[in-house]
Amino acid sequence: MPRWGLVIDLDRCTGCQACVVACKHENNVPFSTPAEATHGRLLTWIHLVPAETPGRVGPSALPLMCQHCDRPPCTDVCPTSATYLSPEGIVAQVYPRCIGCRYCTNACPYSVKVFNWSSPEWPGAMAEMRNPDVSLRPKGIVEKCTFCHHRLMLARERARDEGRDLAPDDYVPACVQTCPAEAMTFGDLDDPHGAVAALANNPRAFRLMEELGTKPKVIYLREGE
Amino acid sequence: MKRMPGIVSGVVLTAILAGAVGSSTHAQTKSVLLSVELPDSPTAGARLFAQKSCVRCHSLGGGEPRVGPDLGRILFSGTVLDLAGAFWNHAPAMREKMQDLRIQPPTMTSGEMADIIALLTAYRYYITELGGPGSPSAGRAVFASKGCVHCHSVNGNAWEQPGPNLRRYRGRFSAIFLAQAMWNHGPEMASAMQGLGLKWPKFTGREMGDLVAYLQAGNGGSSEERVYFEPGSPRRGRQLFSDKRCLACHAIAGKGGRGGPDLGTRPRELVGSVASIAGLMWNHSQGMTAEFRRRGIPRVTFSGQEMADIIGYLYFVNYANVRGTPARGAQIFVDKCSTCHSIGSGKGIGPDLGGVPRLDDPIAIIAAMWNHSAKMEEELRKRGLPWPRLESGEAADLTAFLLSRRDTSAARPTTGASR
Amino acid sequence: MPEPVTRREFLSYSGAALTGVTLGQLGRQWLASTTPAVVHASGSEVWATSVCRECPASCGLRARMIGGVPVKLEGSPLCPIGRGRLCAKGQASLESYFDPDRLIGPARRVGERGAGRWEPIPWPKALDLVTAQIRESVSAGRPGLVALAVDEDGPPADAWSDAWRAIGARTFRTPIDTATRLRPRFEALTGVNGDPMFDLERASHVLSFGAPIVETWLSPVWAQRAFGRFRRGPSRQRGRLVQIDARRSATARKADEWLSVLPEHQALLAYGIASVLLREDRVQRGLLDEFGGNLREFQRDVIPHYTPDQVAAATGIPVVTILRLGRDLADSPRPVVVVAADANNSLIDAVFTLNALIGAFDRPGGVFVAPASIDRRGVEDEPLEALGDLKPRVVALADPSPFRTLSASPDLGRLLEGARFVVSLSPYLDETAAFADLLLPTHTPLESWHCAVPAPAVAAETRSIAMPAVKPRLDTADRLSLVASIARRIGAPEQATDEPISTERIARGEIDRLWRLRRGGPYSVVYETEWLEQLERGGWWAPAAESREDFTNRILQAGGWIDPYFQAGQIEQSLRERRGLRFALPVAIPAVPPAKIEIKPVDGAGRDGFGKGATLRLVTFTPAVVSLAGNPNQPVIYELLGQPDAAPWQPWAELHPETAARLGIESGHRIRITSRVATIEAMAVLVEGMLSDVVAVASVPSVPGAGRWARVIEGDARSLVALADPAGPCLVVVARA
Amino acid sequence: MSEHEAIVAPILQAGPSFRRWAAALGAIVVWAVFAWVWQLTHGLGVTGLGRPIYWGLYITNFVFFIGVSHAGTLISAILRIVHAEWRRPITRMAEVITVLVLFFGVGNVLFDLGRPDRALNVIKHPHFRSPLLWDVASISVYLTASSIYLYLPLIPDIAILRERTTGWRRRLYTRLAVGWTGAPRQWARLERAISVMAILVIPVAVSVHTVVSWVFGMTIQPMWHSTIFGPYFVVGAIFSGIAAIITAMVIIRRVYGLEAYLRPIHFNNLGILLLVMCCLWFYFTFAEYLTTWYGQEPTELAVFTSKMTGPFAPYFWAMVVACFIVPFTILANPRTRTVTGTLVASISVNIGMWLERFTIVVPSLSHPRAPIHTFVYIPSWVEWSLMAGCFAAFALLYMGFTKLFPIVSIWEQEGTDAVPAAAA
Amino acid sequence: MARALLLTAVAAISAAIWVVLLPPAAVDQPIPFDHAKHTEVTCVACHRGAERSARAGIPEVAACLNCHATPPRPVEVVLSAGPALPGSDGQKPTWDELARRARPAWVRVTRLPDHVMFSHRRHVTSAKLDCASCHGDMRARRDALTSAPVRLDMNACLSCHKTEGATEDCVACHR
Repeated sequence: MPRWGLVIDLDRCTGCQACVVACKHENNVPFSTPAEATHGRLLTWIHLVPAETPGRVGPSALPLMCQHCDRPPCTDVCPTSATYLSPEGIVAQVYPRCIGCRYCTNACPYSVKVFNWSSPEWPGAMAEMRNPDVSLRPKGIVEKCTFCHHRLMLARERARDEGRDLAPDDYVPACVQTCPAEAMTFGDLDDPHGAVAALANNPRAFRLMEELGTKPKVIYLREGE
Repeated sequence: MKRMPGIVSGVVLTAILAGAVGSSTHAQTKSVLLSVELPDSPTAGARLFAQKSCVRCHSLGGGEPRVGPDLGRILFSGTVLDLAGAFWNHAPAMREKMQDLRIQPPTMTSGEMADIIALLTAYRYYITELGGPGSPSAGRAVFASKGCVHCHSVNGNAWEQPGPNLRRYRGRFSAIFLAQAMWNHGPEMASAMQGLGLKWPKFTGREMGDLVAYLQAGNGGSSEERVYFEPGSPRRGRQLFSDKRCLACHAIAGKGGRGGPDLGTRPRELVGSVASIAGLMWNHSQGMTAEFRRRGIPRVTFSGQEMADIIGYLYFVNYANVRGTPARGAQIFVDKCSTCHSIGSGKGIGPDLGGVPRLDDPIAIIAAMWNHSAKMEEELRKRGLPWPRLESGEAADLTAFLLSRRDTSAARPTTGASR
Repeated sequence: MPEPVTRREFLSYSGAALTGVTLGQLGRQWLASTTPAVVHASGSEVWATSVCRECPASCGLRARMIGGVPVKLEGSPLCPIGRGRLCAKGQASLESYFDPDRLIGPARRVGERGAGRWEPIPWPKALDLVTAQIRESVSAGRPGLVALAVDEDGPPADAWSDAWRAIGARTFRTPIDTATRLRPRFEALTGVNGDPMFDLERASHVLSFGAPIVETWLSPVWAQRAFGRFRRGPSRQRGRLVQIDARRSATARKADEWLSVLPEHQALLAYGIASVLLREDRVQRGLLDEFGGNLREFQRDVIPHYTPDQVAAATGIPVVTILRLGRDLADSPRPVVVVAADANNSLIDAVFTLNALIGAFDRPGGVFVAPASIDRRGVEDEPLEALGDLKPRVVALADPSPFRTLSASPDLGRLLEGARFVVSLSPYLDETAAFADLLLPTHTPLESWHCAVPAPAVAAETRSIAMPAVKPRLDTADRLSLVASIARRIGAPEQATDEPISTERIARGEIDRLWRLRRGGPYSVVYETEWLEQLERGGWWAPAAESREDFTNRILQAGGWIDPYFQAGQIEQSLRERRGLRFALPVAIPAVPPAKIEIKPVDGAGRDGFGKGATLRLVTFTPAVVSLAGNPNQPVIYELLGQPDAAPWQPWAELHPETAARLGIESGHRIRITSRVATIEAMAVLVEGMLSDVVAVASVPSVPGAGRWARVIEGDARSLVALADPAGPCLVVVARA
Repeated sequence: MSEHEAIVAPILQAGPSFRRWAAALGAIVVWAVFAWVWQLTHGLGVTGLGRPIYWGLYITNFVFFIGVSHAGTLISAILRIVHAEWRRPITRMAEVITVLVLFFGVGNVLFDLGRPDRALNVIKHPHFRSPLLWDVASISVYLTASSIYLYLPLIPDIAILRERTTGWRRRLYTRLAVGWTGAPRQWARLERAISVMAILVIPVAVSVHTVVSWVFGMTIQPMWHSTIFGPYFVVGAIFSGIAAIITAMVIIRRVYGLEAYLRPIHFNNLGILLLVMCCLWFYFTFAEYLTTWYGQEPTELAVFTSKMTGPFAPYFWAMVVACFIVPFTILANPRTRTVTGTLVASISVNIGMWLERFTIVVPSLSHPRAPIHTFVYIPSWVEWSLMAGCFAAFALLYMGFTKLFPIVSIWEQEGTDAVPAAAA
Repeated sequence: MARALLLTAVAAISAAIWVVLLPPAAVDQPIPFDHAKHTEVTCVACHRGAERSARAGIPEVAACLNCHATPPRPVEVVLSAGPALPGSDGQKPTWDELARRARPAWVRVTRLPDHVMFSHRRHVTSAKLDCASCHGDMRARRDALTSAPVRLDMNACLSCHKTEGATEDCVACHR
């Protein structure tokens, strides 16, 4: 069974936010208003934060999304198992089971889980641009980055139809797909020949808040030599 | 059988015994000519190169470095079957890499194999610039020293000069265009040069390549005139070669007229770059014109595409002429294949090669070898046997042997066989 | 024994049950209404090819269509610019198509101009209206009619100008193409009449004078891919980037070294570096020896006047730093110096001079001439600056709004107010449409035909060509067809007889031309493009299609045409023809160094109505996500603003932490910035390493008349700059709001 | 019996003042119900919460109410076990607070849920590793236990009331008295049951607030991830609980004229208890903050600084004043440990403890580890309304209780001598 | 007091029953299609797409034309009762035209919640599931569906996934 992971090369990342838009459109994440945004109501599954990274003075822009920890602090605390670690290493959120207690959002040290403060709305015809592969989350529940899990499902179905195994390029999340600087690499961490596994062993690799023991599967490569 | 467009390597064992039909032992040591059909479109394999996932490991000159060697950088000097042998030898290493990258190992029909091999041949000969690209600055010197500057300008103000201003081709200039232009306008140029008191220049070595590079340099060309031509079809070229009466003077491997050199025996000269071929043609055009006049042959001109076809033919002349020695092939078979395969006796782990259908031409044999390599490797590993490598020339010998032992009547039509 | 049920009891129990059922039914209805049935687009999935028109890069797009509705935009994997990648703006353009505030059909102004009241009218009537006005204006004599557009490169853009000129209009265009702006200075030095192109990808050291490399430079997607490879190319050394920029831009953030230098001092620094190179003889001799031109005079002028000491005094950059910048540049194997497009001429001169000194011309990782640019038809439109005090009767405006793309524009508003009739051809109610008398809505990019020459980034000749991905959603028209039908009504001689022009016709015509060229081929995967290039390099060309029709279809399916063959050497060629470089001789360094602005607190309503605060020098910049964008009315774009440092949905102002501390401003505070002409509010962001006497304010298009999102933003920094006095630093007073 | 007429009288008659108060409180409750419906319809967006401050007033109230619930059961149980006879008049008041306030604790969690309609998922799909589930379990056990613990000693009193009333009241009391006749066997059983419950309820009560603290302590958020949160919360809970009893006692004493039962000695004793808890609380607080400060762990320090000198400093220092300085000054001095003195101290402690819960919940969330955009949390009108509604509903229900049942245990008052004799 | 309580309880219970227990209201289908008469064709012959896409199609009237040369009576009734199709110049459209252009307003009765990712292709083509296992035995239905023939819930999905050894990962179906 694969263990999906993502490597982000901060030396390549330019902070252009293409990934943010790709994620938003791909996953039907609703838009905010200025008032909502300043009030912490902006829903983003991936966004840029000014982070202090190893080997660099001053903050760099770092794309932050669910780190898909191997020991996620959020899944333990969920009283209803609405969030759990899937066998393929994706920290998933089961929307119809979530009761909206927001314990997981608080337990997450990365603050990457977001809560639907109100019913999602798309103005006018924009409702038509929603991706039919992804559900709409009603108000009152928690949502998060899923590594575009629906793409995995579709890719698997397609591969199966064609009578072959899933190839490494078949499944990439929307953010990785669009990254103009080619800073993101996605794949199976357990595949010793895969690009992700190789990059994960790069001397520049680090994980966010490793000291907390969360064992994230999003791996950053620091800037600099 | 249906015929697909593209190259056909209809194949024939012409099995011309070089020696007399003397004692059989004597005949065994003689080599036979394995004739492979000329490809029609040598670059058709380029698409297969991507389709069969070759491109995921190999690049064809340039691009990002990949796992496998850049095939455009390998200067391979052997026959087509040596190339096939190299293909065979790299199978185990390749399969390992493919497993790592989760690439399905491709299987090839003999037609596809022929296309790929033709591509690699064509590639070596005329897509990559043999010995590296020419030097524009050296070309500039050539342009001046050979007297081109007297008639042609590559800069703006050339209204007073007799030859066409080459500026409009700047950046888009091809050796084949040059070859065509120089060939077709040779007589006019000769007279113009005579008028100016210039002597007929000869091009040697890399001079022609440098000249092309010089004319190609820059990107200023606004010409909508056609300077590129389709990669020539050797098969069409063969037809042209006789239609344009080249055959009247030049022989190919002994067949053809006398007067000019036998082009089938001069492989080294004919696998140079297009520019150097153009140079050869230019250099001998004076003498040839004279010879034409003597024989009363009207002046021969080529359209650009015809020129491309002719040159393509000349490249591939040697592609089709491969010699193998059945006797040596028999020894190779005993050494490297007979553990599993037999011919005619029906025993062995692998199939009896006497009975396998459609193994009737060298390329089909190569393709079949390739396709069974995965299974074979597994068997070999089980038995702890090494991968049988085919050294230079061995592929040809083995093929010759196999074909000689097949139930192939020697009198097959030489061009009819097809996929 | 149970008591018998009385009638009264029976009735009341039944009543209760009935009430319960009624309430239950109401509850069911309420439940049903609170969980609305989700309606997604449904139907088969198709990927349609289109072209992104958010900036001049013209990347190839593919739109994921579900049942005919586009639900996602991705970069086309066949497009050589993006190779399947797409920037934030490009993706957001999907929102433009669905923009709920798009114009639904032609409309005529009712009420005051700019009041924003419109009345829908049918197309024929709208065309009659504009035709009548144009007739009058033409009879009134030149310049009765003026057409304004933003520079889009390509045959349709030329056809637009031709059509207008055919009916007697003067046409103006704003060049927004980065390379085009560099062109005159590049030509002055080298004599090449082409667009300079920087090979970032293969460079080993990039010294950037304010070039927004990772923001909006040339073609953003290409630039970012190139940056990624420059930084971490396959099996290559990590490239080093030094950014000279007044503020900490995104590029400065990515740089290995960032020096905060005001734009007006950057040329000094560049010449200072040139002087170091010359003095220490670290220049690359090859090109200079052969084509030195006036190098001797240049050397004589620069070495004594731009000594590191003098430059250091003027710019505040330490002498050692200047020396180091020069030496690092010279010591790297493949250095290149790049510059922002909106730089002043002397800086552009200095930058190309540096490139000449380090031998960056015509070499990998250096400066080339864009292949497409030499041969292209010169833009015959006048630059917008040439409008001057023109008082036309009729003004026609094209999308995107020329207002937005202009950093220092002449007073367009005055021009529009003076005109008797303004007609806007745009899908949106944008800045200029707000002034209009007649709105003729045009298709959005997804609904249009395209035939664009991408900005010079990829070293190949390219055309992005595509047919509409979707049917028009609203009652809109093709821009060229509109102009053509207007011209037809006027009776313009060339327009009347010919087959009516439209973008489709132009695009198909261009494909035919390309077919006749017999080189290049449709956009294709990397391997096939490489193969095509190899063939051409060898002098061969394999036709991509059997017939012209087949070729057309293939081009339209692939989304464009590319001739990947590129041979460097134009600069050398030109220098040989022209006999040498012509360095611009810099003016002498000012004797008195520009003094630092004293940060002095201003109390009360001081002179000129300035409020409480401190006087600082203003630097404005446009955040990458909004610059050049065709339609600002995209919610996601506003969500991206300011990140990662500031909050979304608002402009921000950058200050040195010490300056901020003196003014009692902390990160995140709202501050008020007042110039002589305007006041805006912004959110404070503190940036270590900035100049302490500078405030950098984000300029976000606030479009009062436009859609719901574009109008909520307040604080367009450009309004702070007095249009009447563009020269000299703009001083502003900054204080907490 | 007539000697306890003062206790029984308020049950049987309600004056205009009662009605006025009931109406006023009812109005607040109705308003709160409206606010809740508003929140249900529009989502939690109507609160002042946002990323990363996901918990605010509701959770503060939850912790506060659960804390106050330690007023009764725990105190009365402990006092009962150690045979502190002076407790007799105050046990019932305390226990009622416990039971009622627990409902509001739970209610606040429901307010806080994004999908209260799915609250039962906690039972349908429980995840046993979640401290929140432990919380659900311990609170329901505690609620059950303390309800029983409230009800058992009520039985004899209900029997008394049964004798004195007619109509629906009589029918109600008859049912609730479960056939109490005052037979010695019944007395013996009751005493046994009460003492068993008294012992049982103590660990449950301790567990409840420990588990509530673990909801925070189990996460790795700065200044939540603390080992002493369990005892710290329990101490704080008892602290606020005692303060709540004293406040209730003073009000009831004044309103119902129970000066005879609630004598200064009670206030003095409870005052001393409050003083002890005050010192304990201060000790824990000091220990908690000292270790944080000494550790200088950057993320913790950010929260710490925001409480000491940053935006949360007013709340923090107000808490220190209200929880320690004011009560300590008043209660340490016997002369000020009067009825009024303890009331002032108690009200101060209750406000202070509410602030303590607030400064535990909100500042940690306002300073997340990740460098994300944060904002200043200002509770919205909906949250304030619901909070006011909770207090009003609590007061209303408490008033209602006094109109149904004796707020001072009658039999225990007379039982000092009578009951053991009867039981014997 | 007691009586009031009792009445309230009665009302509450009736409301609860109404909300929770009663099935959703039956719907009217435009054409009373008789599945039982069509047992000779496979399901996917009309519900096209089930074997190759996520959704199973609802048949167009044009699908009838594959077998029926003339309109089946009920279809004719429905279509001729519908609004006149534009563009036919007042002439009565032919059956062929009608069939191609008419869009009967079928009412969907089998609905999946939005959060379920269910692919017909995966279940029909890859897993070789019989349509009846989820949709019930439609071959016996003589009338058009007025409500979902089988009420599927997650337990039904899960039990089948368990017995068939299919994935039980939540997000394999929850999207």
